[in-house]
Amino acid sequence: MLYYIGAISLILIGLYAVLVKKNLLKIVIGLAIVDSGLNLLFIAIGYVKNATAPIFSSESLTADKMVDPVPQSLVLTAIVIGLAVTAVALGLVIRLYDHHKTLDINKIRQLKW
Amino acid sequence: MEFSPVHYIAVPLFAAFLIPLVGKVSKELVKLIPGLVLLYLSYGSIMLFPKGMENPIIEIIAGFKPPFGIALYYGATAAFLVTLVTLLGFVIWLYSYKFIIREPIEKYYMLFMLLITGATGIMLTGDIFNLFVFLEITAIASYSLTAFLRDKDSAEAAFKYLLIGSFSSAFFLLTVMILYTYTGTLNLADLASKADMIPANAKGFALLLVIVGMGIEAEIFPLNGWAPDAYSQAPSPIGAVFAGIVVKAAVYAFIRIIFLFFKTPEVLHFIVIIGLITLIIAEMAALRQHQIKRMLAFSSLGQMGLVILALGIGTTESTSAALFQMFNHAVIKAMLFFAAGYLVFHSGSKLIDSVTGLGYDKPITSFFFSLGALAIIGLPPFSGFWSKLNVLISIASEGEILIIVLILAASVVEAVYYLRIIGKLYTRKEIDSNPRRTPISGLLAMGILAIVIIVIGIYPDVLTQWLQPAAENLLNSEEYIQTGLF
Amino acid sequence: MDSFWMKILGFVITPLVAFAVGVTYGGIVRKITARIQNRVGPPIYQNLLDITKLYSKKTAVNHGVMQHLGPVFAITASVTSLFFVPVLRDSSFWFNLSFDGDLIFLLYMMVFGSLGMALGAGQTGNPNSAIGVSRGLALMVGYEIPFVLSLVALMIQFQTTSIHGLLAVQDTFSSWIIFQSPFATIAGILAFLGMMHYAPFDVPFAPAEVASGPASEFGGKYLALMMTSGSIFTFVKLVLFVNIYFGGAEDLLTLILKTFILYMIPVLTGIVNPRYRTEQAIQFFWKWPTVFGIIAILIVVL
Amino acid sequence: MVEIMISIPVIFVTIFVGAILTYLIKLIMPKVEAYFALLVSAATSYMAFALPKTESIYKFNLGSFNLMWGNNEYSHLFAMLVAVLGFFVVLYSMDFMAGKVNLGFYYFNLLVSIGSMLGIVYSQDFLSLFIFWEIMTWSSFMLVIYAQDEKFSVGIKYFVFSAIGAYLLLTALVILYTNSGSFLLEDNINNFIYLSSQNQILVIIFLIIGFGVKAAMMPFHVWAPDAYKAAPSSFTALFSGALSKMGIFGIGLVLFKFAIQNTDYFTYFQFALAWLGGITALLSTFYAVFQTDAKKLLAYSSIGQLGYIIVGLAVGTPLSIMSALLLTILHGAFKAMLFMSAGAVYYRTGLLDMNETRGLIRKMPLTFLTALMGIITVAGVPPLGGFVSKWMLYEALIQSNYYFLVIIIFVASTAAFLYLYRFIFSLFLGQEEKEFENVKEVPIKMIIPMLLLAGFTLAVGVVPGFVLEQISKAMGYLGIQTPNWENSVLFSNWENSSVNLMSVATSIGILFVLGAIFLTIKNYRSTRYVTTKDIHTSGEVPTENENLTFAVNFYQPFERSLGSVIKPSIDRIFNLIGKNIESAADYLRYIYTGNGQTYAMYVILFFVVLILFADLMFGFKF
Amino acid sequence: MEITYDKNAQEILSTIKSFARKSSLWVIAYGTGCGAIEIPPTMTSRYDAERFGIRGSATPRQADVLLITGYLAVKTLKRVIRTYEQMQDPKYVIAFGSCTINGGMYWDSYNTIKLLDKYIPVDVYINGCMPRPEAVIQGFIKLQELIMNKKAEGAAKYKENLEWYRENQRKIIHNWRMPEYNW
Repeated sequence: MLYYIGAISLILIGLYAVLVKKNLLKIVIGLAIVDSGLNLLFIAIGYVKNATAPIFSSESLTADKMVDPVPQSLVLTAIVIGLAVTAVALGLVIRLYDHHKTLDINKIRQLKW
Repeated sequence: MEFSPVHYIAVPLFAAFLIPLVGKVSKELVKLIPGLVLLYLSYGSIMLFPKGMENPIIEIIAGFKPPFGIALYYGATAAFLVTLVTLLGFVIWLYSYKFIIREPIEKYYMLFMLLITGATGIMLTGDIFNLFVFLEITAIASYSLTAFLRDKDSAEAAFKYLLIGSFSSAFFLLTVMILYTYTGTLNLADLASKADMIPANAKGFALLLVIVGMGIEAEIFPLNGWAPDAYSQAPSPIGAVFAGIVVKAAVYAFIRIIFLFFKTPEVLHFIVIIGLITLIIAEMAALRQHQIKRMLAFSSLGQMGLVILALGIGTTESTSAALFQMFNHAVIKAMLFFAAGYLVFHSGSKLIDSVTGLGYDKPITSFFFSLGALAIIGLPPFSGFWSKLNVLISIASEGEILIIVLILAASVVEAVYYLRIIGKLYTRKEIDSNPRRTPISGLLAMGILAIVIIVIGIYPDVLTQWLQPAAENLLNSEEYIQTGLF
Repeated sequence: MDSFWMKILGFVITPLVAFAVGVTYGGIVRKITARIQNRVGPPIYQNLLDITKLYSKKTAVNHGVMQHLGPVFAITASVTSLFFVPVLRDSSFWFNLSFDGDLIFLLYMMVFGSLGMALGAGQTGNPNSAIGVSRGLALMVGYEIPFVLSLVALMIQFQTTSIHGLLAVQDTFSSWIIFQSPFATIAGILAFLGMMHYAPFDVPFAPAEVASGPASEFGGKYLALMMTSGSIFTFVKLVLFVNIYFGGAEDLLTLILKTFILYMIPVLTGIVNPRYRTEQAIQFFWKWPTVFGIIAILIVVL
Repeated sequence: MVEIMISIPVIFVTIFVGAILTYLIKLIMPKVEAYFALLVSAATSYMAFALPKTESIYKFNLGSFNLMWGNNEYSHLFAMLVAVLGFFVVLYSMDFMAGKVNLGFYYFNLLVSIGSMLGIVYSQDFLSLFIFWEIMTWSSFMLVIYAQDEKFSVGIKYFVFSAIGAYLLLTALVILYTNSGSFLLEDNINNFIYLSSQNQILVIIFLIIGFGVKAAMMPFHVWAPDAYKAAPSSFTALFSGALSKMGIFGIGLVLFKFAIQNTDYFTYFQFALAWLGGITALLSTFYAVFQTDAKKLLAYSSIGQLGYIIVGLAVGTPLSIMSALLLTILHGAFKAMLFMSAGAVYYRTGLLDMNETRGLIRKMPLTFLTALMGIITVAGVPPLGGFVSKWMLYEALIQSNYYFLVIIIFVASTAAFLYLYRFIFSLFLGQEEKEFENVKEVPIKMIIPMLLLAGFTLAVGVVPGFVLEQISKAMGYLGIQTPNWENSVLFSNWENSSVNLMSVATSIGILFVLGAIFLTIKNYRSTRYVTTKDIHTSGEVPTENENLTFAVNFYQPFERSLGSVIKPSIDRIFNLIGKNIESAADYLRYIYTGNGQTYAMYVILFFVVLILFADLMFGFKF
Repeated sequence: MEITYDKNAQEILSTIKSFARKSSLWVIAYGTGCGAIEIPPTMTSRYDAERFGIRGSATPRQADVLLITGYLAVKTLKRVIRTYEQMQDPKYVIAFGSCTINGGMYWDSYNTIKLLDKYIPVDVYINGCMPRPEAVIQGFIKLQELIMNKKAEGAAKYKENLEWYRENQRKIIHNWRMPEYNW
């Protein structure tokens, strides 16, 4: 349960950053936090108490002693994707800073209406 | 080698990785590779198309049978859309061939190939997590392509797109989580068969998540704030890609999921209304745009609203009409973006006012733009008319006269802003004749689309015969589950 | 064969009689006017003298073919109208071509001449002519409303659109329409004031303002022809009104009596009145005459 | 051999392919395209004439709909109008348009619009009717914007109104389709009664408005004056003469094939439509009186005449319908004549402003003759054709229950004299100016169509039988009993009311000739032509540049007496609506603030709203 | 083609014509001078010129008689000539008051004419400064007599001696800008 609470609070913190902070970098960080929260949540879903990693490292391990492997593998993918997105985002932030000389999202509003 | 649906994903993906390497050797080759790939895929599509129309082809990857393995589901709907994507992709490549002259070309084509991979992947995959992955591939490629021009505005547009796109992926990931938690499976068919296992409130929550998550990609109001920016700031062929390929894939995925899991009258009703709102607001917003491509973007939103609306009606006729509309929108909007790209290029400004008088200086490009505009308004004898007619008939058979009236009111608005541009094009004005001409590849691309528009406009039966099976496939979840699970 | 020649004779004599009556009326009007103004006045045959003189004058100039044809239009219209009005009831001799004395046809036929005149006046290039035409046409829209209201009321009431029908109705009920449908008659008579162009409705020709308006470039034989046509036309209008509202006439004497009395209405009104401005004249017709006409129709309908 | 070849698809192939070829020929061999267009239109017109009236039916499937083309008496009537006018307009265009830019474009659209009009009348199903309708709309739109004299907003106005009409039409068609499962006219007519009463009314209203927009019915007429003015005069002749008649074609069809089936409300439809037509006629006549542009004046006149036609159709007695159809044909002829003569003046002087043009009668006598016969026909003065239709209309109206409508129509037709005189006076009469000294009569190719049409109006006025025969057949198709008619005698329903046109014409003719001979013999040798400067000006000798024409504010007293009745308020209402929609759109735009964060906020808000109202929308609770 | 009539018939015809002309004199009054004030009393109830068929007319095209009522300024003369020339044959001129005969009280004015007959042919002079309505009517009756006796040939005189008249006219009107005379 704690995991869930932790994950969800992470998501909310990230959301707060994204929605309220004006600095582009902080928004990107917020996105990353949301991502982490989501990943954590997913892991938490697959978690089985007192289980080990889903690797057949010894004979005694059975499937019910392991955590669910699917979420873990999915999260792995999700992390990679999140990383890619963050990288693109940071690249864009750099370019925006080059052009606008500011990181304030309220000032980067050329395209509107 | 027998063509199989896997090639749709594998070949462009492979090409995408090949391109940077080839780029070290020859730029020309870089330009040619996507064309060859898309030509191959188009050829394959045409070969595979009749088969897919008859029976869904299930392609299993890595040897595990569904529901455990990852499967590709090449049903009638997917066949229809994938064929559209590949053919349109080829035309877009043709157009890009001379249009994209700015470095780095290899990155452009790499991302373009990735986009194709993602889009076909979304349409073909039978696995919800793969769907997520392909969505992300598409999204990341789109972000990057939006920013391709490296100027102030494109970066801004890309950032907005990214910001909202991240929400989309987050919401969709949550959906996947919920579905997985209660069913323990990721295969769509399997999921659908086990949908009863999900408690009602969780299912409802998943529905909301899907609506928001996929709605962002499907550009429903009010989740489409990113779209006008991205459409208008991306290079014109990419605008065409967005309008013709990306959003089609997203809408397909959206509707597929809705139909599989949440097909209740209330949900369909909601989709109809949200589609209608999207349509009306987008058309109204388009009315007062000053930039040609931004206007096209809003128009695109409106058209997708119409598609979503028609899908929401949920009958075979409406679905086939929606698919028809998707097809037309893809073709016509691609042509409009193509023509707009060169109009902007020739006039040197994105503003609508600056195209004044170009109709005489650049007659062919302007002609294609006008043709596209008339077609998208829904004038016979162009293809846009038939799909609109079919949509209206399908709505009328449900007895919703008011919706028809509202759609047509929006169409009047649409007519106004398109005609405004046509009028500007053909207003006589002394302009310095621009020695630059629209290159032959661009004209060829537009010409192909124009021929498609006119041929289907005069003889729509070319297309309509395929719509019925495609629509039935999309509607029939039972069949999907059965064939998807063997 | 006999009847054919009689018909031809009728064709010839009718216009002559109409002309004679019209001209004499004109003279009488001048005399009466003079007497009312405490003058001696010209002889009764003065108008005839005027017309003779005008015919004897040279006509040195024209401004083009339409000016030349304008008077022809006028005389054609007035004589044709005359042919289609039943001058005397139940008389084959005076019957002429008035197969039914169709009212709608007559309404349009009567315009033919004005149109020709207006065209002729237009070609002279005299601004006064154009102003006169403009005023005349505007005035026509004015008086047409009560007139048509009145006619429509009668047509609906008696289920006929021909003068013969109206005459027959007056025969069967043996009372004139003025007694059967007084409001329609009032509207009609008020419209008649405008139609005769006597003061206060003589705006198109106002000599002091627009130099006799449309006719200001017409002299000599053109004017003579126009005056001839005018005299005939006066007669046509009078006969028409007598037929419609006052039961027609069976012999010439009655006809002359009735038409004369009818004629005195606009004349006497004219003598004691100044001239309206054009818009006042138009608005006059759109007030009480129209109201009377509408009342007439309402009475019929309800 | 030839008879076998003439079928409807052949006609369409001829004209549409001919249109494309014309365009291509222009690109390859300029100056030949006009002749080629003439050839195409001549061939089409010939085939339209020779087309068998009943048995030429062509069925096919398109887009999973059954479609049918065929000819019948009613179609044939309108097809004749289109064929004749189309050919004349092409002939007229040859010289009128010579030397203009983009001729290929012009002829292409001209031929396409002729073809689409034929398509409309030959369509035996609603879908192909609608398709041809839209083709007609855009091809005429192209010609409206072709000249570029006016602002483009004129074109947009035209198109928007057309689009509104077309979409209402489409809505109605779609409703009909869902009822009968077919687009065929016949099926729809037969199945109409199965439609719910509410839908029946809706369908009829939509159809009538849809068709009425093209027929410039109030209050949807506002596009017409501007569009008629903006289009080249040669096309305006077709526009007003034939294209607007397609609306009449449709309204006739709707009224007597569909609306008549709804027995409960048919009389209301008739009543509403008749009054609409009457008001259209009256108001547009008043507007026409105060126009200064010749083409706009004719445009308003056109609207008014279409109002008469609508009245005639709506009143629905055999006589009124016959008059309406006769007026339809005649209006095609005389409005084409008038627009062509206005075009001829424009061709020679480059002017259409009636405050500027004057005194062209001696320079362009044949054009003047055409215009004169045109205005006499419009005015309804015997012995020309207009009288026939007017007479029948009035007889019909008086005999029906529309007492006050008669008055309105009468007043409108009287007021029509005002603008007609203004038209002919300002263009042809009045002072002859020095600036028009070198003006010549227009070329023969422009004269021929005008004079032929003028001859037609005269023929209709004297022996209308040859047209009435065709019309009564068409009425037979509509299922309306034909009133009495004879070759040159008109009958009304009331006893002994008739007009013998032949004797009228004879009388007028003889008297006119006699009068003319009298005056000419008496005057001809002694009279000398003098310039229009030689007029009575209180002894003053006018200088050469002195403006002696009274043209500006021609009907000022009339305007004063009308007061504020005639302000074109409908225009303003539509402008207001348009402006408000635009500004609403402008405000709506501000939803897209341009701030990424706001968009993100929208996403979250939308989600929250969904959660909050999930119960309401999807029927579940958390 | 000349149509020849019987002489008697011609005689009768011309007598009728003369009678008609004489009894229907339409006057265009050129109210140049003070004499114009005498026209209204002549026309109205007290003297009633209409009983002789004398009537005002609005335009020269319709008029028979040109009435020059008083002194003529040079400036006005031009208009008078123009008006006279626009009148249709047969036409007559009645000159009114002494001013038209010898300049009257304006005899040494620099810009009035002294003798009207030098410029347009006058048929009847009515003298007096100014002539009373009785005199005016007398003048008209004189004119009628002249017409009846076919002696009122002013117009013919003008036609014959046009050059002489023109010369006189030109002499006094400096900015001569007149269209040709239409016969």
